[in-house]
Amino acid sequence: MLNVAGLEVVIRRRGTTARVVRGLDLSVGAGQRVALVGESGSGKSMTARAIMGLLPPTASATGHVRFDGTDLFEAGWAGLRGSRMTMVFQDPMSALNPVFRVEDQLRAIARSRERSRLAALLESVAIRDPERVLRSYPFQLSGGMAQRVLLAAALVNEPELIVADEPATALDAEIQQLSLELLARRARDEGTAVLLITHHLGLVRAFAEQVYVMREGEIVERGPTRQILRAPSHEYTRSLLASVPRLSGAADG
Amino acid sequence: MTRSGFLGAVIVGGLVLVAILAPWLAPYPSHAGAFVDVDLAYHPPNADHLLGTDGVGRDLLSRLLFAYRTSFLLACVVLLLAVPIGVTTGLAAGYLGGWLETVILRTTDIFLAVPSLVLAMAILGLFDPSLTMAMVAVSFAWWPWYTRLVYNVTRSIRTEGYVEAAETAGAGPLRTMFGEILPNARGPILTKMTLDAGFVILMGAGLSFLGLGAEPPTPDLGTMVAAGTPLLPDVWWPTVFSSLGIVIAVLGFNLLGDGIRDLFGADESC
Amino acid sequence: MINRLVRRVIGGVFVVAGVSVLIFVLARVVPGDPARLALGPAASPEQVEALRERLGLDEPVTVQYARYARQALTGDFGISLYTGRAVSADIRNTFPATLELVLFAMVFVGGCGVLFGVASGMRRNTWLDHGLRLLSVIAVTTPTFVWAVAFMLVFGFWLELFPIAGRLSEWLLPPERVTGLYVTDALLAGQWRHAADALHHLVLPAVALSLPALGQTARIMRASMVDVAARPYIEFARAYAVPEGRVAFQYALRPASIPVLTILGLELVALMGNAFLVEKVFAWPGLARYGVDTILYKDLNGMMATVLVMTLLFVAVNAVVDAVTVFVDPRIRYRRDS
Amino acid sequence: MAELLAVRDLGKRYGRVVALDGISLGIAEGESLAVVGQSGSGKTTLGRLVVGLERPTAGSIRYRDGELAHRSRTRAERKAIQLVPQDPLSTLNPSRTAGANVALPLVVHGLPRGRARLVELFDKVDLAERFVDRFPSELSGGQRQRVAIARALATGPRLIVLDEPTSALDVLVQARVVRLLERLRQDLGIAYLFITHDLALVNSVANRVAVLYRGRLVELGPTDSVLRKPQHPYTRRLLSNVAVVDEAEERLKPARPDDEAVDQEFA
Repeated sequence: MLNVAGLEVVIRRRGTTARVVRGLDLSVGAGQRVALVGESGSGKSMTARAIMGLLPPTASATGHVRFDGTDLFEAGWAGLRGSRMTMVFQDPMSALNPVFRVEDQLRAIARSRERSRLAALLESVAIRDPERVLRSYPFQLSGGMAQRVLLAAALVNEPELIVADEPATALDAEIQQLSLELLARRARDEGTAVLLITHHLGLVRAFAEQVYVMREGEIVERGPTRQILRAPSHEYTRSLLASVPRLSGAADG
Repeated sequence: MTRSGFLGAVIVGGLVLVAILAPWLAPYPSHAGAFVDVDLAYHPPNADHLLGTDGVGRDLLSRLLFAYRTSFLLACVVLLLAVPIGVTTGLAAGYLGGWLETVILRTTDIFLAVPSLVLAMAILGLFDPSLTMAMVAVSFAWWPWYTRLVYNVTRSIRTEGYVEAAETAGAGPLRTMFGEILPNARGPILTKMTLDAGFVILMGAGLSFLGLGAEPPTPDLGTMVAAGTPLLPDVWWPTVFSSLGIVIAVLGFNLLGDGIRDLFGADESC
Repeated sequence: MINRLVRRVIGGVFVVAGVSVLIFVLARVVPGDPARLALGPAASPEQVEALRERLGLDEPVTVQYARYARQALTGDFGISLYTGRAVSADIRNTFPATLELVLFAMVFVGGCGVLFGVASGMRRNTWLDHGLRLLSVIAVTTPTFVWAVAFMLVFGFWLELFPIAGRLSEWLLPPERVTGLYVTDALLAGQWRHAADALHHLVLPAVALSLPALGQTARIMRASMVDVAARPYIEFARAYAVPEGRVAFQYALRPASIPVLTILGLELVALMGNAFLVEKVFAWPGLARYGVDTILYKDLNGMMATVLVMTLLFVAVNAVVDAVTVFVDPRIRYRRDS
Repeated sequence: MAELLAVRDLGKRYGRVVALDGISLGIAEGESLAVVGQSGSGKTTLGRLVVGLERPTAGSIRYRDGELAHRSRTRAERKAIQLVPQDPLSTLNPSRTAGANVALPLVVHGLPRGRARLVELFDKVDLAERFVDRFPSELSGGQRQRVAIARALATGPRLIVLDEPTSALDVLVQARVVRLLERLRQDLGIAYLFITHDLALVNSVANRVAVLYRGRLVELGPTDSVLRKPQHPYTRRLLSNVAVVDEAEERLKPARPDDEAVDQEFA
């Protein structure tokens, strides 16, 4: 579904250029759950943006991003972005426009605008009173509710690929897990490809089949999640795993 | 700094130099005072008098150079009076809160509801207009703007981790206000001061345009515009050049202020 | 919502009362002897004494203020030393002219200021943006009276496109008074020629008056558009292929206009201050020019009333702006009072 | 173990909102007590009351023999209880150097504040002397938190309130800061009140855990037993939501509650 080959992203700032993504290869098949994991500054967010064609004006990308066989850097994202490929944003509160009702914001992006469909969609992301949420402004929702609305926005046009950029990082673990469960269900039931961008190895374990470990713009390790968490081959992955706080065992990590 | 900010700095720096060096730069330094030569009255710009002469034969260029002294003096004194008052009341209202906050903010509400120009005019009208009185009057109308600015900054800083850490470490209110909060408000304050230097000059010109500013024969930009207006359009040079004199100065401070704002990354609110 | 309304009304009353105290203290207490001040040094002690008695200056200040406030509430601001008439009559005669001027100028400020700011913010770093920013900064930094004088010279004397003084040509009689605004009254009376003539007179002073606030509005609108453009919800709209036009004029404009609304009240105050200069230049028979004259003439009753009426206008306009803000920003509408 | 700080029936209201309701707990000398809960549980409020940034509306806070709840603190008491704030971006005054930030409590309390003393404090948190003259903007998140810890150590405190000191840091940096904190506690015998939302973290930072839920204390006990045998359903739910990285941990987690229960929480 998604195939990234030799992706390079450079950022120009005050005369200097920084290569934040260096020759990245990655692919996500239909129905697959893939995670791209890395620390802050590893270039994982820029990768997500390059895939979605949402790089800031100071950044530029080369290489290939193919969606369903089409090279997006050549053909562009028209007709794809927002409908066949969508994105779940990091912070639900700032991604929703503060002065418009949820219903208006969902209608603006949805191909089908029937209210009953929107309500059903909200119910599918575990919102129990969709009518109230549709009538609400974002600031009237809890962070958890707003996160579900973002998920609903990502699902409304029944996309074939969802890129989730650190969903609900600022929120409690519970809503984080719920978001991932809903995305996983979508992948299983509808064959949607999901790419999760995260810094949290625990979430990777809970969600992904395949994982790519990223460090300073490069993929240092890739493979099936279980294998990489159980027997990491790269030094960096090992030290990451060793640093994760554990519920049991030695306190020093 | 941005290109326009740099241009502003050059203009302001140049004008400050001009004001300081006026006695040496002016072709006819004595024309800055009560000089009269009726034969020279209303000469258009010529080789002897680059900007022409006014109604009593004084060289306009010389008077313009000296007028900047008046303007800068006004701006300096007003800011020196208004900023400390505004900063202190703003810090107190924003940090200490309680009834003090209510009293200070409601007082500024009252001042801000009356146009500063009108407030200054009213005061000047009651006393005999003079440059000194104009400084006091404008300052009287000006301080609440700094109260508001510093209040808003203080409110947004007071819950920052380092302020609370200072409080926990045992810093008293004075140290916290002036040592921890104020240094972090210097960007917006400096920006506003630079912009305001221009606007004070603007208001001073407005006051003297109405005859409420510096008393003759002190050279003053607003007075010079006012003196020229009735003779328009035939005698155009006194009005045009003194107006340009005002515009250049205010523009310089404005560009510089915008440059300083960019430098500190402050927002447009000041 | 209701709470907010009540708080606003109380706030407005408080501001008017506060200004009345401030101006009363300035006018009656600070100068020492207002009667001597009004009559000048040439007046005899008997004349001064007579005026003191007429103004009730021998009583304690609090009593004086109480009487002044009581009378002001009934619309009685005393006698103007400048015109010799009741101040209330002077205000009735002059206020509509100023109101017409200020309202017209505010239309320019709101319309053109917002338009220029949006255009600038959307076409960031193009020649259009640079041009509009330069115009805005010149509009802000040029004194209002210089604008007034320049317009008079260029459009009045040289191009002879617009009249340069007064509200109506001399050969026309003012329309029958309904609102006091000539353009409106003439339209109400069906006097098209009068309306056009009044409008013709209004253009130069109103534009001159509006320019500084217009430039400021354009600058803040631009900054606000730029700020909003960087918000995640704009990126969100783009990520979901919302059409660009809709992003700009709906998604961005509405939140971006909120900061402009919040400073509109303060700009109105500055604008009323500048009216004192513009009316003087264009011989506009309004309250602001009356205010200048009363101040120059040391007419305390006239001066105090002028300031109070302008404060009332400020409070009224602010209430309107507030209502608009509430409409634009739902966060205010639904915020629980804490 | 001698009790250093004792909190009894502590309550805090903001208007009609109850942030804390009848909390009682104690911290012994040199002990690390973790306070865990979701946002809105009252854990940050508890920290603010303990360091004295706010006064409680009910109950008592005893430090050694002094009752702190309703009076201004003495100099000695101020020196004894210090704070490390949460956000590395705002934890230090951006317009002062790292050294000046650390020197502030020394200045306030009239303690020796020469270069040597600053270097000594920086050394305690594994920062070289050159960092003394750096501005916060020139430091990484982890370095800023170290400076904040050095500042908290300056007065020789007996108790430090750590308000999510690592939640904004990457895991590698977090692990280093956690090791540093643990070493300092061993070496200096300081007690911690460690506020966090991350149950997985408490195992490496605390002897005992207090679980707060909507302003109430729902569970309090040794770390090991709270993690292995959680008594309160809320603790079990928190535990079930920890995303772990290996099977041994997974076995520790109780079963997740169904979506219905989750919904109630977030409605």
